[in-house]
Amino acid sequence: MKQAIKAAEAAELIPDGSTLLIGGFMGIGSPHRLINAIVDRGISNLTVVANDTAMPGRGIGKLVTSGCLTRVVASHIGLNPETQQKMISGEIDVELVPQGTLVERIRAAGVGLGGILTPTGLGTLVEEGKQIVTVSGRDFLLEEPIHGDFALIAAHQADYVGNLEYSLTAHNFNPIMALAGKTVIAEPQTIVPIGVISPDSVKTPGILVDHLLERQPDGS
Amino acid sequence: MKQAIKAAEAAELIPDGSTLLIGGFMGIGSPHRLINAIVDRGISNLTVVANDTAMPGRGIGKLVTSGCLTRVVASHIGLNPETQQKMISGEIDVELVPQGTLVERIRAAGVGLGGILTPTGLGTLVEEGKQIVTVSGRDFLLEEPIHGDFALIAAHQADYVGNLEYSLTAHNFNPIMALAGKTVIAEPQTIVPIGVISPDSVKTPGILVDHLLERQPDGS
Amino acid sequence: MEAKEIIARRVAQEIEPDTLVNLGIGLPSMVANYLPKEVHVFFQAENGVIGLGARPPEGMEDPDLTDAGGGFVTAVPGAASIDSAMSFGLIRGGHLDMTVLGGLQVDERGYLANWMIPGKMVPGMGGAMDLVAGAKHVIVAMVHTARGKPKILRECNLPLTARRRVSLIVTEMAVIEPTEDGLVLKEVGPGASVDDVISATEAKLIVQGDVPKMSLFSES
Amino acid sequence: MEAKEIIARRVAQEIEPDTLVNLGIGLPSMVANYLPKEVHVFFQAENGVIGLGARPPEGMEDPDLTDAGGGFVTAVPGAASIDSAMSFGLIRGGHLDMTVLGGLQVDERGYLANWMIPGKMVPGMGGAMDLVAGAKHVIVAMVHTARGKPKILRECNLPLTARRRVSLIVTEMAVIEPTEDGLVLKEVGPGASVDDVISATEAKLIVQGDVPKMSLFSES
Repeated sequence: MKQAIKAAEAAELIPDGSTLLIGGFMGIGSPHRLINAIVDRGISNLTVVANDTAMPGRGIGKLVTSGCLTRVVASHIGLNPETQQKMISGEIDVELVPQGTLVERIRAAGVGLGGILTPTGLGTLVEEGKQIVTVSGRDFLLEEPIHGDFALIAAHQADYVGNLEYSLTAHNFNPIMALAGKTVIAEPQTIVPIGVISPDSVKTPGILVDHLLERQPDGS
Repeated sequence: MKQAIKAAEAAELIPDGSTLLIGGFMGIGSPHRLINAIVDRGISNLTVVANDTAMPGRGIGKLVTSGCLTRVVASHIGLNPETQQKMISGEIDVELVPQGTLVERIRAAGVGLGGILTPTGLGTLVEEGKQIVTVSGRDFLLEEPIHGDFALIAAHQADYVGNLEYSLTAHNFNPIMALAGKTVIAEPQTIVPIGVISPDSVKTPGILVDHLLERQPDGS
Repeated sequence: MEAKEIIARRVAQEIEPDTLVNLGIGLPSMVANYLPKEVHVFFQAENGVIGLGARPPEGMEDPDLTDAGGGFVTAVPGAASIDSAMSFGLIRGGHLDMTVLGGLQVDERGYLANWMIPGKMVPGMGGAMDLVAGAKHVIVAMVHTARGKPKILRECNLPLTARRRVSLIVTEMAVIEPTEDGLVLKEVGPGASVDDVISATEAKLIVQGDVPKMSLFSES
Repeated sequence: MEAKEIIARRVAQEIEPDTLVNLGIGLPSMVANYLPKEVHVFFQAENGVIGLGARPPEGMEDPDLTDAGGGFVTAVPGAASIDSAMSFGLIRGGHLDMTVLGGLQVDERGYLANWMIPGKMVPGMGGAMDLVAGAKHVIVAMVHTARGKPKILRECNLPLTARRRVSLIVTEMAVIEPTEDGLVLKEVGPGASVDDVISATEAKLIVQGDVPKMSLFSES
């Protein structure tokens, strides 16, 4: 059973220089309260692994603006001109990874595989400096696993075991990242008593979740 | 939209000599009506990829007894003495694969990866004749993808798009095999109208399913 | 008729019923508007839904349901939510029947460049590399020239998206099929002659007999 | 007290609260019976459930809910159903805190052989290779000798399950910890002396000072 904690308490757990896996796709399905708490605490020198950096003022975009980040691993930064500026100025180091490769590299870390063998990126700039492995006469790029010190997960609903359900396109990277963080912090919209979520509805088993944020305040 | 068909009609689709991925764990979550129809039709020279061969008289065990099989790829045959006898007599060729490696090799086929890099089996008989790939100084076995001509899937509930839900420990290999069969035949216990299953409850998207068996007869 | 409408209308005719189709952001997303009513397909948004529906009425948006551009959408009956690993597993695994993408350049080998202009535009490849490497059919939908300069070249000078021959190029001036022998001119657009197309194209075009006019209205 | 009960009672003391534990078929499964009431753990059955519960009352079995031996079980509140890829992803990915397995042989390197006797018993490795390669702690629970012959050997002569040093060996005669320097005798069982253990063991045992007696009842 897990006591739900406040976003500010969760942010206290994260040291400067950590690598964070952060769920979300253009801010949808991102852990917004955790991100705000990280900005408030002013954690520095962070590496963020995420699909994208959203846009200025939204989701991971706030981490870009705040100067918390020194490195980003993402598939797309095109809708955040600030990330591009900071990349060009050298303030942020950016590694661009094809989206399907990115999620699968994170999964490989989470499920204990030594990397992935993918056709994506063969014959492109992505290939540079990487091992090519031939299987049954076909070439594949060997892409290495991506681990996180923390995985910051947005979920639709949790129980106090930490079991998580996700909603619609807010799944995206969250269920995979929950496998690959040394410490996993989940930010659910609601939390229900243990036993309320059917075993068949659980997409992230609670044993993967280390900390649970208290439910979304209702604003009343 | 898919018209549900009878088990016998589905069995007609399967030629002699096919490779079948069959869901189930000791018969739990196996497509029993399809298996019976294959035995009835007397399809021969089949390769079956499955976690196990259940026991004589149950699930995949019936395929062993009937003589339909010439090859089995499985993680465990210990509870089916008949499989072991036929292996020793040379009637059935058996490839034993660690369970986690087996499911991941099937997944690799389904999601277009060139194989998997796993620590499982290193330094054991499983290693024989396989490539070892070193990533960041650590050794991994390269295990190749396993494709099926057909995947025979047992599901709890379907809709007429072919979307599938699974129940409890009857998930096992089914959701993964549904990715890796050239033709996928699903045997649900019930079928509900389109729109009844929430998008968040779908574990196998209907676009993966080629044929849907009519619902379990109610015996009345 | 505007160039973009011509392209979208022509691409819509390539879509087969009961397939899974991914439409890129921008021009490609317009294709959905011109699909004949009786052709039922499932649209995939790579951020995690199969069965993408139209924009919802104002006030009925779900913040957890968007397309890959971040715009609010609905889900059609029979839709399925999927995480990014499943989404790209479907793409890489060959389960996606067609992707329609924009292009910066295509060359005589049928190779596409559409994700970066070094030193100028480095948004990241997002899902493009997986889509081009994995989809069964890749259709490039783009205007024929950029500021008067050909985009269909002898050899791309921008970084490639994949080392894979795309299936078809559709512009407002032409339908071109990349083959082993080179680029075959299949149709010419409204108001364009074969000579017009050849002079607006740097690549060598193979012209076989009379080239038919592009038809912009489905026959059904 | 029977040998098996001694072993099960002693192993139960190794289990830490709030962990994820996998118990093998047979002797290891008895461990659950001796866990102190106040120690809450989640048991994983590798066929697909986290939060394995006791056998259900007769007539209340669910055919879709069994343990890895195929026996009917229940699910505790907060349980999660998982497919085989997730189940072995948790095992291989280091999310499983402990596995308790039976053994045929263990040797001075701490290597385990428990899956086949060539020419005699070839049941397949099932999940054993993944469990031994992946679990954080591997406990071998077995009787000390087989028909009077030692099972703890200088070097295993049966095929290995993994090239990984197990964490602890618990028999009715001894608790032994494999270390880099060899096998350290940590405790002796009821009625056994250090000399008894040494003479029932082929491997060299490291004896450091007075070896305490095995305590079979938790202190809580």
